[in-house]
Amino acid sequence: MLYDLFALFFGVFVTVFIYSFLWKENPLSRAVEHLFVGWAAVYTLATMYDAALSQAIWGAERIEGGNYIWIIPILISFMYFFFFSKKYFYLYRYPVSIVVGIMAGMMICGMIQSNILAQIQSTARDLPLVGAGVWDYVGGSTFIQGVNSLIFVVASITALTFFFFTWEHKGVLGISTKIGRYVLMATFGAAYGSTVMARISLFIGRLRFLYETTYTDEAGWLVNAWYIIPIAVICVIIMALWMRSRPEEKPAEPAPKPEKPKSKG
Amino acid sequence: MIYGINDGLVASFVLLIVVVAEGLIALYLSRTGRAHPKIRKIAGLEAIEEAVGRATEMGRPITYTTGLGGIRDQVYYQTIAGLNILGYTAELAAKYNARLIYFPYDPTIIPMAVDVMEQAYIRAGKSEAFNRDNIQYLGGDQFPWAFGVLGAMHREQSAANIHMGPFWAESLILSESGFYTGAIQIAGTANYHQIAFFVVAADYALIGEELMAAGAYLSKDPTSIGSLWGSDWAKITSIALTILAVLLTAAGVTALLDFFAL
Amino acid sequence: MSLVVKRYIPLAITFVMGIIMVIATYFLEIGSPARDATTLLTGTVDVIVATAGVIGLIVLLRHHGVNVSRRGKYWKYSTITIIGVITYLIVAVYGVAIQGRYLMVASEPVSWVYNQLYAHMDATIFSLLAFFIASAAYRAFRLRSLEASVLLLVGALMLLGRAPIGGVMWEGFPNIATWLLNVPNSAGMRAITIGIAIGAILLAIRQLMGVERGYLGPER
Amino acid sequence: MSIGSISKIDRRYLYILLFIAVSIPLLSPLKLPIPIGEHAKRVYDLTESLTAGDIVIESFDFGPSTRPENYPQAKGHLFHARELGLKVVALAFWPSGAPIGEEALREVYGADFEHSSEYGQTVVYLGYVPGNEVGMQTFGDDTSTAKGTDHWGTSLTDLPLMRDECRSAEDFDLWAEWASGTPGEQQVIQFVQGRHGGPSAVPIVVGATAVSVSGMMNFYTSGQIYGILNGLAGAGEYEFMLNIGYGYPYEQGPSLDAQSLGHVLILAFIVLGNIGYLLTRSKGGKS
Repeated sequence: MLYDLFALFFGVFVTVFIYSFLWKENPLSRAVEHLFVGWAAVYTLATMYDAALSQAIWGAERIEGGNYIWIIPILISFMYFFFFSKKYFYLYRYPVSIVVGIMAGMMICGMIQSNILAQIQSTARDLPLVGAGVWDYVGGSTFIQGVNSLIFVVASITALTFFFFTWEHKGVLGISTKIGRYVLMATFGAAYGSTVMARISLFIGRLRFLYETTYTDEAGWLVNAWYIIPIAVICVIIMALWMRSRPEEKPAEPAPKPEKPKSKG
Repeated sequence: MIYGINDGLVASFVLLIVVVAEGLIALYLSRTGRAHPKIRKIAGLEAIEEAVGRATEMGRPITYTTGLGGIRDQVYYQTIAGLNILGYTAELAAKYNARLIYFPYDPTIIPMAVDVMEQAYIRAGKSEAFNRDNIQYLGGDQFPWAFGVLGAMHREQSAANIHMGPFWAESLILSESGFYTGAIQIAGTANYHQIAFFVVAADYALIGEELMAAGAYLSKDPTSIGSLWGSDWAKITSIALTILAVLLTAAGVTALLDFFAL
Repeated sequence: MSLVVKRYIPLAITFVMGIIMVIATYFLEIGSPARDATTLLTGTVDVIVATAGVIGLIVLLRHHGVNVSRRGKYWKYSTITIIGVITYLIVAVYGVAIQGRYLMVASEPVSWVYNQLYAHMDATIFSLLAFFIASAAYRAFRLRSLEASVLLLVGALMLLGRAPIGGVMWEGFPNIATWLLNVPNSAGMRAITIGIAIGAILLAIRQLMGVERGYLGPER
Repeated sequence: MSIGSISKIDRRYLYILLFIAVSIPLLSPLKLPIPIGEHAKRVYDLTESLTAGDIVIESFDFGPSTRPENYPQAKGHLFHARELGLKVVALAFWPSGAPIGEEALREVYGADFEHSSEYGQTVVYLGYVPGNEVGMQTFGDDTSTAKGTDHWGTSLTDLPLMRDECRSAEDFDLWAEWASGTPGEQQVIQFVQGRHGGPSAVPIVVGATAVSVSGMMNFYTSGQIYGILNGLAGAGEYEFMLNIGYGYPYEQGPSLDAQSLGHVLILAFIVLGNIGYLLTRSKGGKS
């Protein structure tokens, strides 16, 4: 059908225009940006509308099934509209305070159980200094596992001392925070390195769309996505030349940034 | 149900009481002047004043974001921390007549942002300078929002980009592309899978708990500073529990682990 | 009176709600009617914030509408945003007309626009990261200080370990990458997790007591 | 172009180089071999160990933007579950995940599987379950209160699999979480597994975007997560194992080749940057 063809043209044009942003912020990438923001606002409204209705109205024990207690949260949510009134602006705080209270309660219980207690349990239970532990798949004899466990315990404790706020980082604590700082740098290096693959795979996904997508209509008329790429690229080039011919619109050259300030921390 | 507490939650309830007690006692001691805890310097927060000064000097705006922050999600506390730093930054911007543009992500925090910034401008005595148009909503979905912030940074040639709150994949999009506007970049998040990108790409990075402590650090009032002192006690407790548990397990005694599992 | 209504009552509501949730989690038995009531309470979160989506849309339309009427900077692009909002609203309302209940989910026209048009922009912006992760690595992975060198060394080892070609070069690389992920990375993440948990709990305490500056802070 | 300036190359040349390096293998594949990591192996082995009739939850918690990584993972595991005769309850806690889950089920179970005899007996699709982590908690406590109807509006009471067999987390034999953020695997751990007997009662396998893997490692070492498919490489490894076991098509070849070239190029950038940097510093020049 025709709108599948339109979707293909739209996909290729939008992809090329967004990538043109990598060269410079330009009218074409700006247009895509503004269109996308407009759609996103409606998309967010739609998902919040769905979530609210499927919670409060649809379903047997909800308003549809005669359980009218759900009208109360709906009325409370209308207090958000006081955002537009000068005099009663502060009334928006009531729905916010209910939600923040509920999330605070859930967060506190979740954090204590899964983010502190479970972590301490795991450090102790899964890292026996002697005997086979969960480290088997790292390979090596029991001794190696013991060493790994020791490194893990020392590393996690020293890294935690890095977060001390009110103690001078001197003496024993100074050494511990120094080690902790290196552990954290290793943590961030590993996190960074392990994500490079993910980012490239997303770009691969887009390139496979550009190179491999095809559209055939009933009459057997074939359109490959990469037929459309040159058209989009030409638009970008025309726009680039047009921008160069109107120098005054170019934003002022950014003043040289001062030498990277030494981190005083 | 053991001692009236749901299964598997006894130990965490005890730990909750300990952590909260440590926080409150330290807060009380510091508030009543019995103790004067001194906070170590957090470079990222000290750099905010420098960033606002630079923005004023260059006559270019500061862009501020609180990541994909909202109040209806589990990481709402990072949004609150980000909004608290926004209050501090807005006060400085008002004082130095610099333009501060804030990009809320989740629509639920638009009124909160207006509230926080308006109070900051009132505190700085510039209530008439506050303009609601500097709070620009960009749709509430991850990538349209990130691309909108990116476009605004490059069009306005921002002098400082500050990102404080929960971030996901867009952390590197904002901090790497933002670098090429020549801006000072200060960024902090407690989403541990994104801290690495801020450490690499931004000039200053707040790591995890430093974002949570920012409000207390910047307020400099003894009550909040006290609670940071309390958080150090809680960390010592966690370390002590960890060492104790590890040694007991190595010695074959499972009493502590059994209690944890209660 | 106004300070009570403006500040103390919202703070009290937050405090009460927080305590209810903590008590429910620890003391109310799963399945008991009181516990089910709190489960319903958590269910109200999505309903209470629902209208914020409308406010966001109004704020967006007002910002761009004013920009167009005043022929402000980039007003031509503001018209694109307004057109975008109107077109997607029409599709969403049309979707409800034929599908019934939902605006977004399971309504054929909206999910077509989402999957066929919206998704391209979403995926392309996300894929910009492939370029940024390369230029950031080039710009920031420098042997500036001992710390930066640790960051660089571990990052490079992970790169070699995770790429299929690394495993082919020397089968040690994937093992090193696995070790780096399981020992230093896990240890660091564990410390950060515990630190954040403590920081978050005490931030909530400060906020419930109205001591935390910023939103509902002490000044009001 | 003095030596020092190779540490200051304009980023746009790097972008063009990256574009070329990744495009070559996509146009003419190099067929590099791929090692099977133990994270992926554990997912495969745990799924194989389940017996016919066990209930597996397939949770599509990602959006179209991370589709290149999550979709092949989820489709492969769905195919595997069907081959083993497992009972599949699929759902999505992300609104944008609902249409993608439907598409994956149609590819594995047939174009209009919701009208087939299997539907309601061995496979059910609940579609979007609202409430994020709260929805997960409710779904784990009691599946019917989380959502009263399936993706097409039929009530759960008319579906025997949901009415009699899959009523709460106690009935789940495996939770396969296809995740790219929040709510995701850590919310399943906290709000479902944590509340219903821990890892032994509700084992979790995760197919995640490679970026979030480093963040979940401590949940992996503690056993709360049993196995992980790590991004595109994880999807490729799982497809490879399914290809040997069940003749499932192995499509990720060219993508993984492009991955390798991309990685090598970035390593070259880092080395280049440092050589330039060290030379300028040794000459006493401003870095």
